[in-house]
Amino acid sequence: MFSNILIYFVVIPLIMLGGLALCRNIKQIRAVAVVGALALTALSVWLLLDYMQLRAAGNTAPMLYTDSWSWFGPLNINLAVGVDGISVAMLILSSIILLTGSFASWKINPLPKEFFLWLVLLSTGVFGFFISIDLFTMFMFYEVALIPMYLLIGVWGSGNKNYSAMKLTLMLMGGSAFLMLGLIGIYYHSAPEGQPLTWNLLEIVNNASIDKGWQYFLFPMTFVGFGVLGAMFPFHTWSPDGHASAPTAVSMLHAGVLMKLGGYGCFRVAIYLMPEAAQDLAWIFLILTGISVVYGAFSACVQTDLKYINAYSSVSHCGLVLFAILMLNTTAMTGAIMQMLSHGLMTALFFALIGMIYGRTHTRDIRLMGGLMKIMPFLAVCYVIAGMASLGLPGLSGFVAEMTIFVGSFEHADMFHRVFTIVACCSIVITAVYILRVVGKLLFGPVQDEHHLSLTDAEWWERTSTVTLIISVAAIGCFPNFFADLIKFTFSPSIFAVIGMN
Amino acid sequence: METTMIYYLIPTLIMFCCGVYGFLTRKNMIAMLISLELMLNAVDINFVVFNRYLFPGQMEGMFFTLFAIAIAAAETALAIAIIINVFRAAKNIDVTDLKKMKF
Amino acid sequence: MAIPLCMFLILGLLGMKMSHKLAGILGTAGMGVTLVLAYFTAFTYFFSGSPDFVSSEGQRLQYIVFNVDWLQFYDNLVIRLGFLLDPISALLLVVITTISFMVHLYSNGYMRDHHGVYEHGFQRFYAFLSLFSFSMLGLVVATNIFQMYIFWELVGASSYLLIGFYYVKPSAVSASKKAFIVTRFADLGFLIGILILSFYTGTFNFTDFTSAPVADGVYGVSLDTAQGIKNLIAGSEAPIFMGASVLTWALVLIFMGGMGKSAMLPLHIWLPDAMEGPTPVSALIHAATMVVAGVYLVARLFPLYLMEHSAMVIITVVGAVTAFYAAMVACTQIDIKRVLAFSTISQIAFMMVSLGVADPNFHEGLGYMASMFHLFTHAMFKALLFLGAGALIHAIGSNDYTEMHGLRKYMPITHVTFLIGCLAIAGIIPFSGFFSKDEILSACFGNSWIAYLWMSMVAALTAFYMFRLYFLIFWWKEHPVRQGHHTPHDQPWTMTLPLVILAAIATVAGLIPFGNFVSWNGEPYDLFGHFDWSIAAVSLLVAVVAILVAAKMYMKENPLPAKMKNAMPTLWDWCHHRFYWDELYMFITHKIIFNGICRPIAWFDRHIIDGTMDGFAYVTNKASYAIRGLQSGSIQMYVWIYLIGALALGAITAVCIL
Amino acid sequence: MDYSQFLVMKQEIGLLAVFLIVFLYDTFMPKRSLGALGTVSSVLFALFVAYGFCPSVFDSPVETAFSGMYATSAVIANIKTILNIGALIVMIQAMRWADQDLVRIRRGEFYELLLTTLFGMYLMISARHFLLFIIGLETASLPLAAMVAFDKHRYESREAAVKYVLTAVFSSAIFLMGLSFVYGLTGSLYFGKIATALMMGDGINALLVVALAFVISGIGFKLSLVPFHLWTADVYQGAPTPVTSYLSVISKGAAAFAFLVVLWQVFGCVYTFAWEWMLYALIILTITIGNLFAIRQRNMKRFLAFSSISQAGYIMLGVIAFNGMGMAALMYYILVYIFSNLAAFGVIGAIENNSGKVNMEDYNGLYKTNPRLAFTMMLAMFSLAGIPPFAGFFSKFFIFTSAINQGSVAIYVLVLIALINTIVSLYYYLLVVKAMFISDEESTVATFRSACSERFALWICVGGILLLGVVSCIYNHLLEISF
Repeated sequence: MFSNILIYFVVIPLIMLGGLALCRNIKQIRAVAVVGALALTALSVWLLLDYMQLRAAGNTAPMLYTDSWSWFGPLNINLAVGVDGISVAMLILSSIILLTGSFASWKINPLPKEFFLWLVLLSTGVFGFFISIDLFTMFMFYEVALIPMYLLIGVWGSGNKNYSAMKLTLMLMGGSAFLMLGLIGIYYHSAPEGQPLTWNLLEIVNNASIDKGWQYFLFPMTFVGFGVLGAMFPFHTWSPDGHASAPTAVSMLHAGVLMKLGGYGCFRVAIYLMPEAAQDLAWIFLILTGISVVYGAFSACVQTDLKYINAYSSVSHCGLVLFAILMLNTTAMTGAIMQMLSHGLMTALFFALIGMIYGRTHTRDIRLMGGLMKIMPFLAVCYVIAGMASLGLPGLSGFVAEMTIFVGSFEHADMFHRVFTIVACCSIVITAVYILRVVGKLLFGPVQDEHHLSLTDAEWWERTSTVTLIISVAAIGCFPNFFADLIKFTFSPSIFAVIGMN
Repeated sequence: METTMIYYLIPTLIMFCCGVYGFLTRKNMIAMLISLELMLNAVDINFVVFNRYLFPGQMEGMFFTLFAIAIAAAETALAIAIIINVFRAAKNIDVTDLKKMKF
Repeated sequence: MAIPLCMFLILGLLGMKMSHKLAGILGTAGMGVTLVLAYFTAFTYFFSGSPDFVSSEGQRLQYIVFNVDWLQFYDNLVIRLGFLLDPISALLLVVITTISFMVHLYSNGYMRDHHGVYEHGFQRFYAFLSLFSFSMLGLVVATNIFQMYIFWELVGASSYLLIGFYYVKPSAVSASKKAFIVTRFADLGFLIGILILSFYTGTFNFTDFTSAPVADGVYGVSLDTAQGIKNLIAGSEAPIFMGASVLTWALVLIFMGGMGKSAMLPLHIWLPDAMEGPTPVSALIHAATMVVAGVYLVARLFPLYLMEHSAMVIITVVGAVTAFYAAMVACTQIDIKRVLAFSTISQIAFMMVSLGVADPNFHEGLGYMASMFHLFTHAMFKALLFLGAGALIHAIGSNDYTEMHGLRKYMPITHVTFLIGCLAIAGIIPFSGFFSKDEILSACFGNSWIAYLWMSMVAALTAFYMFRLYFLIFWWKEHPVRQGHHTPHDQPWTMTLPLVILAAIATVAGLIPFGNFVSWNGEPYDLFGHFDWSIAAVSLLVAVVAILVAAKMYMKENPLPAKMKNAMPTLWDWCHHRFYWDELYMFITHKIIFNGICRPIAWFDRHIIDGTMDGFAYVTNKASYAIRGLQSGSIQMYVWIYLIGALALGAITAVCIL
Repeated sequence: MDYSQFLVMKQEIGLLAVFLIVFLYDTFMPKRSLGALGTVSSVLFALFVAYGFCPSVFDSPVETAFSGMYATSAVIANIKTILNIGALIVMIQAMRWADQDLVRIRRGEFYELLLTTLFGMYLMISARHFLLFIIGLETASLPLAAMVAFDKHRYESREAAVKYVLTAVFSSAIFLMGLSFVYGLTGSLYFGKIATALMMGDGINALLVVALAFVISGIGFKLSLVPFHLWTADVYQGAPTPVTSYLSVISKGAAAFAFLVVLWQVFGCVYTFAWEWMLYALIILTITIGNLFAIRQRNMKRFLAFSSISQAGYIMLGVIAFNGMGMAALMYYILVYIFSNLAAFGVIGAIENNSGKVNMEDYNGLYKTNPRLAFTMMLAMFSLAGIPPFAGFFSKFFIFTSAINQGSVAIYVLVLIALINTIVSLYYYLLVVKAMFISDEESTVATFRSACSERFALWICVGGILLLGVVSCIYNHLLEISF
């Protein structure tokens, strides 16, 4: 069991949990958190390299490092793991954000130990989710990742945290209720009559035995289920409140990684397993996600709370992810995954910076702040970079992802897709509006509050955190082909063969 | 006129309903207990009648009745014990007084 | 090209640690090296005669120096980063590096106060300048339209940063924001245009759109290829979209990107405001280089545009209207940088018109050549004017020429160079503007006499407002002794040297046999052979008359201008307020989009969507209260419900089944 | 009569032996050594629980006794063992409570009554004849009335006892009425013979349906299915905490299994005609109403009462599945539920014993004063709400899976409703978590160290919550032996 590299993505966090439980003071806690996160990052980078090597060596299996250990034998539930390019990308994203999140919550107060315990539990869920190819374990890890949010927001959050935490948890659980039904339904149709049923994604794909009638039922179930976490309109309202109330690292992980679980799940389960229904029903969800793209952007324009702005921008960007996935072609999907990566990193960066600014000014209302560029130049410059990434400046990650999505979406020549693609394109203008509005009000202009003049710039751990993220964002932006290749290979023609597209 | 099963069943049904009615309307707990006995006895008669008329070859219903009577006795004993306990404390066995815990 | 990028990174990351002086020297030196390299490249391209650059028939070719895959969408659709050398890119390399170097040099003086103390953020300024130069160079050498788009965006961003350089000033911040958003909006069109084009053709490469391969990596401009593209699109499934062909749509949308960058009506509103940036920036970005990107873009895709007549008409009309509009407005502005800004808009519109009227059947596409020629000369004299204005502003400390008047004695060098610039733009022989503008007018004449008359009128207006400006700054009246101010004087050599150099170029550049170097299909074009003296004479006459009028009105202090103003108050008002475009945009953005869309959506989100979710919770709670009566606490009630429940269960099932 | 058939009833005999020893100890040992009564009975009982894992019991073959009135098999032996485990935890938890001044003199009775009811449940589970079934049912429920009334000095206890005993007798009267109809229709009270008769008969008639409704309501009462649940909340609130926990898990677990046996074995052949839709209605009502009531509760015991009502609804999903998976899922659910709910009650009991506080407001800020208790409570809540990686998630997942196995659209709808209800239930479970962890108010419960026995019981529960799900062999085993 332990000969498989993937299992360590779960084992390391579990060891971290144990280590944290034994910690006595804040220094040890930090040490455990950072060492663990570093180990995970190293592991994921190593995995990436090894993965590339295997692919280069001509390994064309849809998933690598696959392994399966029987768990609940009679139900054919296994702890099945395996990764493809998408999962590898997501694992890297998660580990980077965990690492930077640990740095960002260097001075978390009160109860640092509990905070990191929950945070690590959350990331256990995230990592487990990404390495699983068994629907059951996938779902289990998915829920493991959700519930710590409640306490993380509730205990360490700010503002209207009780309400937000409850709303977030309940809405996400609502999504997972649909999801659970969908998954069980898939299980019962996972194999042709007479063959053993299975939870294993790959086997289900091979069997291709979910008939169309059932797909029509199960596809919406799973898509909505994951879509709630992907902040799909109209199930997105947990996101602004949740983000606004969450502590820094939690916002980072949540927007950066957890929301990606939604998009990943939509692809990996809903579309991968039920392509025919996806093909037929995509239009419904395209409308919804198309709405969320512009809707989120417009909403962000008039918010005054920094985190709300970002949360709505996340709604918009994550909407774009789902939008692209529903386009059902390789280019758009590659774009979707890149957008996930890109959005994950840059939103994490945003939230980290907002947290740092909030930690100093104790307000997130942009009307009460101004001219921070003069006071805390480092943070301000980072903020501008994050903003530029968000509005899609070439050389940073957002541009590549969005362009890939748009090019992919444009491959559909009919009126309906065209219109929605163009509507989605409009979001890049609106994004520019709200980003520049914030940057202008927050960083530029005269200093609004005299008290802010005495504030200090970033500490070293904050610098570590932000610089790491910026480097990652720029890396994707400058060398997109590397990531595109990594991802693209995953979209084996077999998925699209069913739909009848190339 | 031959006495058929129905001549027994209707009275038992009436008995049962009386029991239910009594249980629902009495305020005195002892009276409620008596109503319960009425219901149980109606059931007992039912068993006996079914056994006697429908399945005369065996004794299952009869035996069941015997046991049911014993159980009913035990229930009554227990209920009375509890009611006495209530009476000791409240000097009153009005069932309408016992509705503090609600909603 | 990599040098400015490195400079940007070095200055950006380490700038804080460096002394101001070092940063300035480093930036300038870096640009200097780039300048030399660019000159060398252009020289090699034009004069070496290598078969890579010139075909045996004398056609100048497009040579791809290198081209690396950057992002692959699908098998054949790839974004590449590369270096395409052809006449116009070589031309722009020269222009950009020259102006950029001048501005780098100039800024060494400009960005300090009179005591030589460097401004706050001096290093940042150089870093941004380098970033801009890098992006602009990347733009012009782009081998494919997507690369162009990438650098297009980068240029926009660096322009944003530079306009907002004085970030403490709210007006600068809002101007930078405006510039970015307006151009972003235009870029949306550009992007969609690219998407359409690439979808139907399956490529981004310019060479695939407009040229035919000659050898490996070498292409020659070919109308057949463009025709092929047109046929390809016409043969696709849905060649017509809403009454126009898809190709027209694509080209118009791409042109929309150009309109944004080149500040064509109605997307021009950002450019006057962009003058909030430091003046060298205005000279570099908003006069000489970035704003001509739109022209460059159209020129790049020129053969494709030739295929769609309607697109060409649109370009011509937009250009013509803009040219006139901007010239009108320029006559009434009092901020010297604004006047120059509107003049820039007007001049770029000249180039656009020139492209729009270009026709291979008339003088072998004279318009195209004229446009590029004007681009070149305009870059020089407009940079000169801006830098001169910068010197004035630096000396006076104000943009407003009511503060200046009669400066000719105090700042002789500035005066002379500024005059040269004005003469050049007004189109007085032998200054460079005369030649290029004359070519444009010829091209217009070749298209239709309406265009010719219209553009001549604009040319007259140009001469008028430029000399209005000139006289108002240097003549009009002696300014009363400035209180608390020392006497204005010429600037240090770092600032005057670029002025002098640029003035020299502006004077002689017109004599370059431009047609030999640049023409629409790369074949040499004999400029003087086609020189139409009658048109030249007319335009010269018009210009001189306009100058004389300006001199009459503004040379000495007199009440004539006020009278004029009172004679046509409405017109003057409209011109002075730039025909209320800004107000219109403010209305659209603030009232309609902000209050009409964003706020309702935010409200909708809070109250309807969120309200629904909260509503579920509320209903659940209410239901919980509503049914609490069930649990009344009374035993008899319990039993009653029990009984009813049991009976109902039985009865309903029985009824359902039987 | 062949006396050797008593040997088939190994567990019953073992339980009787424990009962007798406890009884004799209580009766004949000197007063001063009675302090150890709780320990003695717990240890004895623990030995008995261990006996349940002996191969002869654990893998007990299918055997019958008393001409088929009594049956045992591996499943039955295992469900008994499951109940035993729960009962053991309750006994350990109760030690502290039983040591109180007012209870001390009667504590022997508590253990004896508890063992007696357990014996009744055994009979109920093993019965293959309604006579034995009814005896078991009454043996299980009547002593419980006495246990509910245990704190006879407390008003709530009295009220609860009256409510319990009267409604219980009423419900058995209804049950017997239904039974008499069944007898009249089929002429037998043997499960097997009734089933055969029903199968031979001309299908379905109104009387059978009514009889079935009465039978279901009778057992539904024990399980507290809506609308037969109304006694539950009051009784749970009024009864002493150990009794409440016993009622809520063991009694309910036994009833659920017995319900399954009766419905499957006796009325299996009329499944689709008659009781499938009845159960649909009952399940939806139970889950929804239980949840709706639970939202508003401030008293922790009452709160858990309603929560246990809705849990019963989930348990019923295993019954409706009507297959081996359903049975396994049901048993597994009961097992997990025992640990989760007993953890919650253990914490409530510990706090009640130390401070007398039972309201949710009193739990505000508990984490600051009693972190471990709060943590345990949180685990229990998460497990009850079905959050992974705690056991509750697995049990819920399996029960849904087994229900959907049937595959009709109706069952999907049913499960969807149940799933949506889990959101509501999550809400109120989180309210408890919120009170303990998030609330800023000062805790009204001072820091204390709970008794050894309480801690021991809680450790067992925590272990169960953490391990039951992850250690898959338990469920696998249950599924293997289910039929």
